[in-house]
Amino acid sequence: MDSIQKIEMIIEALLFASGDSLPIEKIAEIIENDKKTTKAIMSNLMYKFQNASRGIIIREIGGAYQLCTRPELDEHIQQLGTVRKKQGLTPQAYETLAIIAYNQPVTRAYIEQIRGVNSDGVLLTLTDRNLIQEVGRDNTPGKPKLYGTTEEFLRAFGFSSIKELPPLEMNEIPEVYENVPLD
Amino acid sequence: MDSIQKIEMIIEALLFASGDSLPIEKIAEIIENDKKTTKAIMSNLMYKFQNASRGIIIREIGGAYQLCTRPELDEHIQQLGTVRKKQGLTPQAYETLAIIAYNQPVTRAYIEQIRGVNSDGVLLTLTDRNLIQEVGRDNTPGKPKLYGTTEEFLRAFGFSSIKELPPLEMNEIPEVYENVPLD
Amino acid sequence: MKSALTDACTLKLENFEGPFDLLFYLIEKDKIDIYDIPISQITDQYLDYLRAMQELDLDIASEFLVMASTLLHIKSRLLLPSKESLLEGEAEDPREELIIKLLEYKKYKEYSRVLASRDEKWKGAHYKLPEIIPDIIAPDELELSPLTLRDYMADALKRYKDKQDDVSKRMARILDHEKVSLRAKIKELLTSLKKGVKLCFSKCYNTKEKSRLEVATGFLATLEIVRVGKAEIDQPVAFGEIYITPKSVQKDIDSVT
Repeated sequence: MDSIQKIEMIIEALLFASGDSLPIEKIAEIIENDKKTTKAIMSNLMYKFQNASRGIIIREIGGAYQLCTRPELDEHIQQLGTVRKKQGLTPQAYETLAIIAYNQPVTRAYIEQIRGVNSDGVLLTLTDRNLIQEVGRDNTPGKPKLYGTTEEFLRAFGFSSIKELPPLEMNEIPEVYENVPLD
Repeated sequence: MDSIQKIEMIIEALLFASGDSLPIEKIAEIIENDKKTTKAIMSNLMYKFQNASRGIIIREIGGAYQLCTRPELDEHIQQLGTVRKKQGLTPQAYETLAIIAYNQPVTRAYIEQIRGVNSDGVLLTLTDRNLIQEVGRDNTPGKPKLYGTTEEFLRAFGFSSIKELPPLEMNEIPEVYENVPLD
Repeated sequence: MKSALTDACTLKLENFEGPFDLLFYLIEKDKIDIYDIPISQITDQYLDYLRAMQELDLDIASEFLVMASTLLHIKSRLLLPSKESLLEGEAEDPREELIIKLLEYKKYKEYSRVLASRDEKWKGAHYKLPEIIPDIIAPDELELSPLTLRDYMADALKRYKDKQDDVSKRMARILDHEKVSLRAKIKELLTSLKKGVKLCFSKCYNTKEKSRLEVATGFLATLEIVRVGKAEIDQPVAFGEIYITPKSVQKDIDSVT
């Protein structure tokens, strides 16, 4: 088996050549290691990239890995003049995306109930931007579509998985006192 | 002006994001340095990449710079495009392989006597797949070829030696006489 | 009531996506405690906005109007305590449902801000196009199991054994058949009789030396020879010895065989 230095070199080359995100299984296969070991190697390598004076970092996106430039260097990269400034979303779109991200899979009716407003247009926009997708049908009358977030959502918002979403605050859940019988 | 570390980070990010080769003039403009200084910075950075355990290196092509993977890692990168299917053997091949493995070295006549069918084709397939090989000639009239298993056979089954074949039960082993006429 | 307030918020008007969005804005603007909304004040402000929208000829989505009526309904219930609350002494707060909905909405409003800031940050990350890597058809990887190999060996051997057993049974049958065929026995007897000697049946056929089948066939052969007139049998004592004597009249042997 190769030394860890050699393995790290191979991984960097693979990620560079791949461009797209590379599933951990494929990396494991190429470096001839099991998935668990590969995951440990990747975590260590991600840390190294993050903390060295590197212009590129490794991102984990839904069980796959991808190289990208350090986001804070954006102003310099914009000077290349070749990269298009990405358009942000409207507050309504962020709001809808938040509801979907935290509750997926959800129906349009659920989203509209929380937002208090028709959400057809914004769902279309989010689907067009590949941030959400249909993930099935609900098992209720009318079999409404269910929406969930995409891998592109994770990439765009810097999450490695949906589990990384900031936790929901608990203080809004009403307290329930059970009637404890006294004897 | 930025520190040299920051400049190196910016250059790495620029080269990565640009994809193409980047002329020295463009780099100099973005890092806000003169061409001569920029060239010195680039030479130093190229040296660093070349000598660190990096999977990617910087190449200079006619006054422009480009990131590329280290050429000696090519064989690993090729594997990105490789799709490996796992495949088993046909029952005929398995059976023939079993007869050879448990009785080696054996002649074709012996195999055919047990199998009761012509085994030319399957012997060819097994030889092609490097699971069996000729290991000599029998000392009987006609000097027929003797077959045995290969190193690849051991590797494919995960044996360290042929002694590791799973044992057969006693009642499974009939007496086999060679040259018993069968009609 | 076309006021400074109306003017200040004209630009903002179009940005309210829905009634919750507007209500939430009003609550945040005056730093109102969401758990104790002064319904009267909020309702007035809310209606002001709707009027401003009307003045600007903006289409007011039906959701805004539904919320307006909800607010007015809550306001009236607060002013007129219900019968139940008079009887029970304690009633459900008419604002409760609205508060729960607003709290739910607030939660996602906050998350949407988190998402927006993350988006802003990660928009700065740039990716790279994949290199062109040719597809390679890899030699198939074999997936083999030692136990399967063993099983195939056992099966092949069992099949071989079964076939061997089958073959030897068949051989035995053929050999038996050959030995005891009636035709063979007749020929055998005739050969002996041709020498002109009297045969003793028990000497020719006894179960100690021959199989039962052979003895029985021998007996049948004897009867056949007698029937065609080539021999005579004689049993002087009941259950005693049977003697076979050739007949002097010669007939064609082939006619019986």
